[in-house]
Amino acid sequence: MSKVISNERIDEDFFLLKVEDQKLSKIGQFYMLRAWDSYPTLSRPISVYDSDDNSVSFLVKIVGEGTEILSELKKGDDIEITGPLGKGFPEDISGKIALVGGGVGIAPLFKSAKEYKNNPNNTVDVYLGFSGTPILEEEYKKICDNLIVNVGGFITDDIDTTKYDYILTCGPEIMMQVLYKKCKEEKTDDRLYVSMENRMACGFGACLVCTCKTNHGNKKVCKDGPVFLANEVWGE
Amino acid sequence: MSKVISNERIDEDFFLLKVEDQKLSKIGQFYMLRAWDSYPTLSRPISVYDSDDNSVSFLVKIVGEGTEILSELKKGDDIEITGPLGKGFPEDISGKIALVGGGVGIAPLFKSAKEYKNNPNNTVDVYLGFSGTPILEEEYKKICDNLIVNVGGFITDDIDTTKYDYILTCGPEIMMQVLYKKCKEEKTDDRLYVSMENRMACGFGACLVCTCKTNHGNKKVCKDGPVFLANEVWGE
Amino acid sequence: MSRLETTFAGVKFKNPVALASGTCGFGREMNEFFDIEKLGGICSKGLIEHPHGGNDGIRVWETPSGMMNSVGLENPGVDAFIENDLAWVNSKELVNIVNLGGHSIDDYLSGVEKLNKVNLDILELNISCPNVKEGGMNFGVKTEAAREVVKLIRKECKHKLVVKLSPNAEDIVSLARMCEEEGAEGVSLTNTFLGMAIDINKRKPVFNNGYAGLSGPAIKPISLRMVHQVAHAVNIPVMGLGGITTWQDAIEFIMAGATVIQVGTASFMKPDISLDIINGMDKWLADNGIESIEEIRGIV
Amino acid sequence: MSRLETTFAGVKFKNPVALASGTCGFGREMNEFFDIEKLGGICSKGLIEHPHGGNDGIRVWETPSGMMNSVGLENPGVDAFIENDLAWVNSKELVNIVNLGGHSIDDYLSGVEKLNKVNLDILELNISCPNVKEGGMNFGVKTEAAREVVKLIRKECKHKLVVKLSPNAEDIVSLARMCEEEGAEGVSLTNTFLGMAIDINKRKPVFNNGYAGLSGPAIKPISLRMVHQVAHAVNIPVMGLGGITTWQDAIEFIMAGATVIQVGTASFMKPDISLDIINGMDKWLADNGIESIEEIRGIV
Ligand SMILES: Cc1cc2nc3c(=O)[nH]c(=O)nc-3n(C[C@H](O)[C@H](O)[C@H](O)COP(=O)(O)OP(=O)(O)OC[C@H]3O[C@@H](n4cnc5c(N)ncnc54)[C@H](O)[C@@H]3O)c2cc1C
Ligand SMILES: Cc1cc2nc3c(=O)[nH]c(=O)nc-3n(C[C@H](O)[C@H](O)[C@H](O)COP(=O)(O)OP(=O)(O)OC[C@H]3O[C@@H](n4cnc5c(N)ncnc54)[C@H](O)[C@@H]3O)c2cc1C
Ligand SMILES: Cc1cc2nc3c(=O)[nH]c(=O)nc-3n(C[C@H](O)[C@H](O)[C@H](O)COP(=O)(O)O)c2cc1C
Ligand SMILES: Cc1cc2nc3c(=O)[nH]c(=O)nc-3n(C[C@H](O)[C@H](O)[C@H](O)COP(=O)(O)O)c2cc1C
Ligand code: FES
Ligand code: FES
Repeated sequence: MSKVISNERIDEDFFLLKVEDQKLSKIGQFYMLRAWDSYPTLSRPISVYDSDDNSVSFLVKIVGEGTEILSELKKGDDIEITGPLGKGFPEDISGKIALVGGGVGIAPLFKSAKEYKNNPNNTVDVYLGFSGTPILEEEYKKICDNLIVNVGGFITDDIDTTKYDYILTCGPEIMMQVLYKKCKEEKTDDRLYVSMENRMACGFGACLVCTCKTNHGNKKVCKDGPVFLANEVWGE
Repeated sequence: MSKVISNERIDEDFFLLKVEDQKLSKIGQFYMLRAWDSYPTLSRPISVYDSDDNSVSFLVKIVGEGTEILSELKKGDDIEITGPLGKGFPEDISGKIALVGGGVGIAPLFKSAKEYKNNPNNTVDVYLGFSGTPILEEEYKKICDNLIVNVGGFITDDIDTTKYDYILTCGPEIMMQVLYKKCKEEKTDDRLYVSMENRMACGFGACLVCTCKTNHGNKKVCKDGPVFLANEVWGE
Repeated sequence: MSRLETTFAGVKFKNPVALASGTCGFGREMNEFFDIEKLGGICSKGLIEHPHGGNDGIRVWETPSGMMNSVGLENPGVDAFIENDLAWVNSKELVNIVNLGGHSIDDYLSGVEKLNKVNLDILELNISCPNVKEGGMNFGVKTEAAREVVKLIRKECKHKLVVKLSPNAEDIVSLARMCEEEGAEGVSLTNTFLGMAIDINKRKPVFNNGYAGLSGPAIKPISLRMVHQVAHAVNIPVMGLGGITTWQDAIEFIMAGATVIQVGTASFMKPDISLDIINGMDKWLADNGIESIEEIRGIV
Repeated sequence: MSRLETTFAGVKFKNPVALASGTCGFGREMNEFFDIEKLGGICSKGLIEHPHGGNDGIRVWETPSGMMNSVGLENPGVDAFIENDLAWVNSKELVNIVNLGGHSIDDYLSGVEKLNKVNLDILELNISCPNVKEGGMNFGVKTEAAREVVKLIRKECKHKLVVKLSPNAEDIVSLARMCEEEGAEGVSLTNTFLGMAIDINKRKPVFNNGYAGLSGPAIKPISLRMVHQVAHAVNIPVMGLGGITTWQDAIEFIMAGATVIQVGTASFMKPDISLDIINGMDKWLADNGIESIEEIRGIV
């Protein structure tokens, strides 16, 4: 059981939840969150937004019963966080890196951008697409070389994929697929990593409900992913 | 939907919950309380502890999941209160009245004592029995002529039932039955009223799960009671 | 609200939402909370020909997202119902469904005989009561045993007949087909699921009867599946119920093939929850440009 | 912890708590969260003779106090299991229960043949898989159809055989009796309940298969009732499961007659919830001066 350090409402839909935690997470990993006893049944998978030696933070969008309960947590409340889980973004990469997020899919990109920037040879551009009011622009601006924000349009229109050595994306599946198509056209699909979303039960590889078909056979999004090479998932 | 005005923790086990409400309740009535959506399934029956033109208060003991949730409510929180329900203590009585409560069964006696005291001809003695630390002694002292408190023993030992015209009781069934036996011996059982407790689903007479056998046939604790003449329930 | 209007076996419902038997008395108590004429229909508490005191001991037990009950058909008897309540329900503008149970064929027959003499809209035959003669086994478990009851009642009963099916039946689809074959105007399902709870400190079942009937949101996925199976297997209309709590649940049951849905346990959460369900359905139909609920019935 | 020790069909369990098939992989992932040797036993993910990719589309759907799954027996095949996982599980001090499924009698037979050549403690035969040849109807629904499978497997299988019963069976008691007659060493129940969910906006079932298996606290009252019925009808030991989430639930199943209990869905709430259950049971026994769990088995 962990304790909530703070819970900050960003706007009607989003909140930033900070929880006591000493575990070290890797970029693109997630936790299973649970701030209730036996109802609702399942815990909720939420990506690491940020973390330090004593805490982990989550950027969460309220969509249903579980995220609603999480949004009401207050400092000092108990929360069960199981993790970090999964295989996240590639770590030891260097060069020109683009991070492309849509909606709450921007969450795992924050810590990722920060870590990539730790290598002075890297340039890190962050592309964020929002359908409604954009959030956390200032925060993302600080941790990357260039921040490109698109509101109401297609963030995928704003990127020249050929400029990058690595392109990492997280967001609605439809957005990621458009980006993949674009990369195919621009022959950059070999450098595209996608963070997949799927409904989960265990979150740690034991139940096989989160399977994602890849061209290396069935993979577990929770254990083998959530991050995959786009070609592995959508390639022939 | 009503709003919580205040929620005051009395000790580890008890709290006083005050809710906005303009409905007029009669002494010994109860409400069905619910501060959650669909889980747990059933609402919780709780007696009126006190009320005024704009509020109703409940004295609640934490025993399980539902009362635990209620205990965590804060000022301004939403709560569904259905009621007032049931048939409470007799209203237009006068004379010497004893109110005998055990444990959280003391709750409905507070407002009852106050109302009986509105008639200057009445004398109202309150007997409270506690197995653990007594609560609210000062409050009860103010609203009656004599307050008798018993801790760890049998409050039923402390009463001479022949002194009273009316004896009203609420508490653990075993306590009420001991009192009934005593009244039988002292030939005062005709003036003893008991507030029965039973598991409920609807709380308003529609489902028949709260049936109590009486010598006038099956009665619904929620609708025909919770208050009955003791002889009706336990008499031959 | 005409987009919610529907017809069940020739009986017009202003909307497809009825209250389930045993969860709304005979309607009077509900009417203190809201105008029951806003409902499509109401099913009476299960009646038996003669008055019955019901079961002893604990009668209700909460379970995760559900509850178990062991009321045991406590009821005032058909005569008392006719004398005290029937006229009142008939005076209300909604479909009056009378639920009839019985512990023996004779019970059923004499109940039907009495009800034949009065007005009501639909008779809902509850064949899930334990059959005292056959050692407590429900009439509604085995298709061929149930056929005997349904055949007889169908012959005697002058009202529209809807048979209420138990989810504890060995084969609920064959049971429903049998009802169709025997001339029932419709079926309703599901009744409660046989469940159990044990008081570990007393080392005894919670209920004197050992088992009791499980209802509420917990059972919804199973009831919905059964309604889907049955609605696709018979040509008579289906009343769907079992755990319906939200308007979304109700739409699911309609899409699965139910013509009318019933709300039971959910009324204990909020006495007028059925109105929320009616309003929610109506709004959803409007928002989706659906002119009649019948357009979506059985489309899944 | 000797008061929790129990024997199931001659196999010693250090405590009566096992993890349920399909909810704990082959144990490795669980072992990252806690030492699985603290468990009484573990059931493998359901194997089929040949690898199987499982179902397409949504595979999990949350329901009130439950969940539905439609994994569809995705599994690496018996050979891969033997090659990659079996030795590891056997190296652990706990009862190794291997769960075997099949879509045809041949599937079952060739699975058993392969497993006959290796060591394991108990073979749990899942007869609830849809039988492809018979149009998707489960082997485990009708007693006489199931008898065919059980008879054959019993003859071939050199391991202790526990048959896992489906709550969707027409008559679970007769099914269990049949297993006893055919020489199974035990039965386990329940598997998941067939349920349904509909996506009202898409106007389609949530699951590609239409129906899926309901598990979790929601079903506990029904599973407990079935375990009680079966345990009182047969003389072979019973593994009880279905919605067990707390140590109180576990005690209820034991009192109803289960010798061993299995924890499934609850592990998704908290990976090591089974340890809470073990510790809670042990403490309760101690507090109540009960020297062996076997004293309370079946006392209700
Ligand atoms: C690896 C991973 C990382 C994620 N990271 C984040 C994040 O950082 N921030 C964030 O806001 N959201 C994130 N999500 C999505 C988040 O898990 C869902 O929005 C959340 O589970 C919804 O729960 P709910 O109770 O509010 O909604 P409900 O609709 O009530 O949930 C019902 C059930 O469906 C599941 N579910 C519903 N939507 C989704 C979804 N989009 N993905 C997976 N399961 C879903 C729930 O987990 C639950 O079991 C992530 C999902 C995955 C798989
Ligand atoms: C008419 C009436 C008036 C009451 N007045 C008060 C009061 O003023 N203050 C107070 O603290 N308590 C009162 N009670 C008892 C109170 O209803 C229960 O303590 C409460 O329902 C327990 O809920 P839970 O979720 O905390 O416990 P759980 O044990 O988790 O409840 C599980 C289920 O059992 C029912 N239940 C459990 N204990 C009781 C009980 N003793 N009586 C009835 N149902 C029970 C619950 O309502 C629920 O349906 C009253 C009961 C009745 C019938
Ligand atoms: C307290 C209670 C009493 C019931 N009594 C009857 C009855 O008399 N006759 C009947 O056919 N069904 C009876 N039922 C079953 C309901 O009508 C309904 O079939 C079942 O509860 C499932 O629906 P639900 O989950 O919406 O409650 C009763 C249910 C409850 C909860
Ligand atoms: C995701 C999932 C996968 C399952 N896979 C299998 C399986 O492969 N073989 C099997 O016999 N049962 C399988 N089951 C059923 C469980 O073993 C168990 O019987 C059922 O879930 C009821 O128990 P529970 O409510 O504790 O989960 C599975 C259940 C779940 C939830
Ligand atoms: S969620 Fe269980 S294996 Fe991925
Ligand atoms: S609780 Fe429903 S009749 Fe009393």
